[in-house]
Amino acid sequence: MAAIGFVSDPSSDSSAPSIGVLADSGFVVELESFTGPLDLLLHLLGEERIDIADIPIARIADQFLKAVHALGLNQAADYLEMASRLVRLKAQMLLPRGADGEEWDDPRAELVRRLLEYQQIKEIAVWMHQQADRRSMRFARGYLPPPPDLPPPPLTLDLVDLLAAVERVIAAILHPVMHRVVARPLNVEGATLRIQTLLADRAEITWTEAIGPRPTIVDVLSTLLALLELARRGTAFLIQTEAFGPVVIVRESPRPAD
Amino acid sequence: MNPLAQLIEAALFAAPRPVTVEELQTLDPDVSLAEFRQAIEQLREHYDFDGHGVEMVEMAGGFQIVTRPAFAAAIERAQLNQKPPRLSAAMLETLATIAYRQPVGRAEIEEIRGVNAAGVLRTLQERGLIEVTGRGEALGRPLLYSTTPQFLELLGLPDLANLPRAEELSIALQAPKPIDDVDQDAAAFVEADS
Amino acid sequence: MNPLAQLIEAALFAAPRPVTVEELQTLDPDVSLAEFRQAIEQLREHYDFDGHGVEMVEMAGGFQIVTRPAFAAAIERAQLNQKPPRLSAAMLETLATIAYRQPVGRAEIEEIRGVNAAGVLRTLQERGLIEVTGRGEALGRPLLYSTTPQFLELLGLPDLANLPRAEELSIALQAPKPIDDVDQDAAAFVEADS
Repeated sequence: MAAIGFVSDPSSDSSAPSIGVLADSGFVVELESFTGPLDLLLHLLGEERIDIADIPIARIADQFLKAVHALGLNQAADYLEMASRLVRLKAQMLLPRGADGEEWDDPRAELVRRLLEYQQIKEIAVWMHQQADRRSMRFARGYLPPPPDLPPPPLTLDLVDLLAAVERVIAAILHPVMHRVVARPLNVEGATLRIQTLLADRAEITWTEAIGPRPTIVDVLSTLLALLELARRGTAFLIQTEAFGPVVIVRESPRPAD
Repeated sequence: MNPLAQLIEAALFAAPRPVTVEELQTLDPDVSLAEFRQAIEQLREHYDFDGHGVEMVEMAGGFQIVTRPAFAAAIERAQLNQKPPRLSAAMLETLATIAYRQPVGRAEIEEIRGVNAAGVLRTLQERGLIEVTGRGEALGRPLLYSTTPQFLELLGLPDLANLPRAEELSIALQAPKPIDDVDQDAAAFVEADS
Repeated sequence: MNPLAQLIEAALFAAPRPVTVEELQTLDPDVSLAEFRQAIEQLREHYDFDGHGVEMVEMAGGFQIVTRPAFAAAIERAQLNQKPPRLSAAMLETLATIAYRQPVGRAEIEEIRGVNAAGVLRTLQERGLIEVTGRGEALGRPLLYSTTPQFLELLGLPDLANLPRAEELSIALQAPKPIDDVDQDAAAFVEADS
């Protein structure tokens, strides 16, 4: 047993990390080996047989970042948050510890507390897993007689329960409404096409011409992105002659091949 | 009881249907069918002579352990073989949504609660708490659900108008806005801004 | 077996879940709770001493007859019943957090586990292992979750007091202590474990 009493993942029989990745988006959707950043951190500490109360933050931070990269977790917010926390801790550990004899607040204390707490959760989870396994060896009666054709048993329903349920439903819907994203994609391709068409006719157009007549906010954003992309590619130049002056879009000088 | 009778007892208890002797033999292929039949008889006799509340019956070509008819009436009266009558959180939340938004279609309920509602709606219907009271105008003319008089009776309310904070809550319980509405807002925003 | 034990046996056989002594008493209100408890014990002993394939267990606040573990493998092999699907590590950790902190809000669960818990909470709720039992005082009045009787049934525990006691485990599940204490406990824990 490692010095920190690391417990292995109860549900995973394989020891090799296996990662489920949603192919097209690159987002990690499921990690079978680690249930979170604290789990990964405990694993690293366990491998190195590190005393949890005295974590060499610099080394562990580097290993954590490496592991996050190796496991393809670069896009998992929970892991990134822990990574940045470790990097911050690493920096704090480098600060001078004040005059000798003075009290020193160990910046690692909070992390240690969380790790110990989480370790306990894992310990209980393992116990619960074994308990459920033992329980599953006992079958309840498989055949259950159909309920008798009697008047149904009295339901218990009261207004307090109902109102509590209303509150729960409202609480659940408020959130998504407030953060609702307008699902209307920007049409950057269309804007690019429109600008290129204009520039094919004339060497120079104005911003107002580029966004077109009666633009919506979506048109404005699409055009802006299209222009930036064209400028990046060097297909068009954006020129502003004075501060807050109108932006002029200029066609790149025709290439010899054209 | 001998080990084979014990095994048979456990297997018949756990099985969801009558089990044939041939199926029972797969429990232990080294034991002959005759031995299985003998052990079944032994188990049956044990139940009878020892005065158990259950007995062995042969039905649909197989064996099954069932409660003795003498106790059926008492158990039915106590309704121990029914699921607990308490409404689950999902049922309560669905019922609450319908109570304040009725008549309301399944799609809107699912939109509000964020989960599939088919199973819960069926249960609530079986329980007599909701009923279909019409069809909506939307595509596919969806069924619309309302609460029943029995629902009011359970709450001890004379009518729906007596539901607490009816107006306030029916507004609060609206489904998240459909995309079209949001877009209109966006258009208004652009106009106001230009 | 006496008539009361027979009645109890029949009732427990017929019930789809653990039955409490109070529910059993509705079978015969003239009989005291103490007499029911005595008869349950008698039935339990009968199963044990007579060598039955089933046994009496106490879980989720009630009593249930279940098959003995020794026969599980044979019953599964014969495809007469099967074990429930195992819970994932994420589900177990979330359940462990809720079991000890209940009622507890999502933010606290996420703080302890270090990951977003929305999906797992929904799954656990749909499987009937947790339920919303109130709202917290914090900003936004967050929903608070607790475990259900089905959770106890899943683990085969009579009640929540049968979970390993927090002090047996360590500091972790008690209120946060001053850092100095934590460090001392941590040191003791590490020593004991190594």
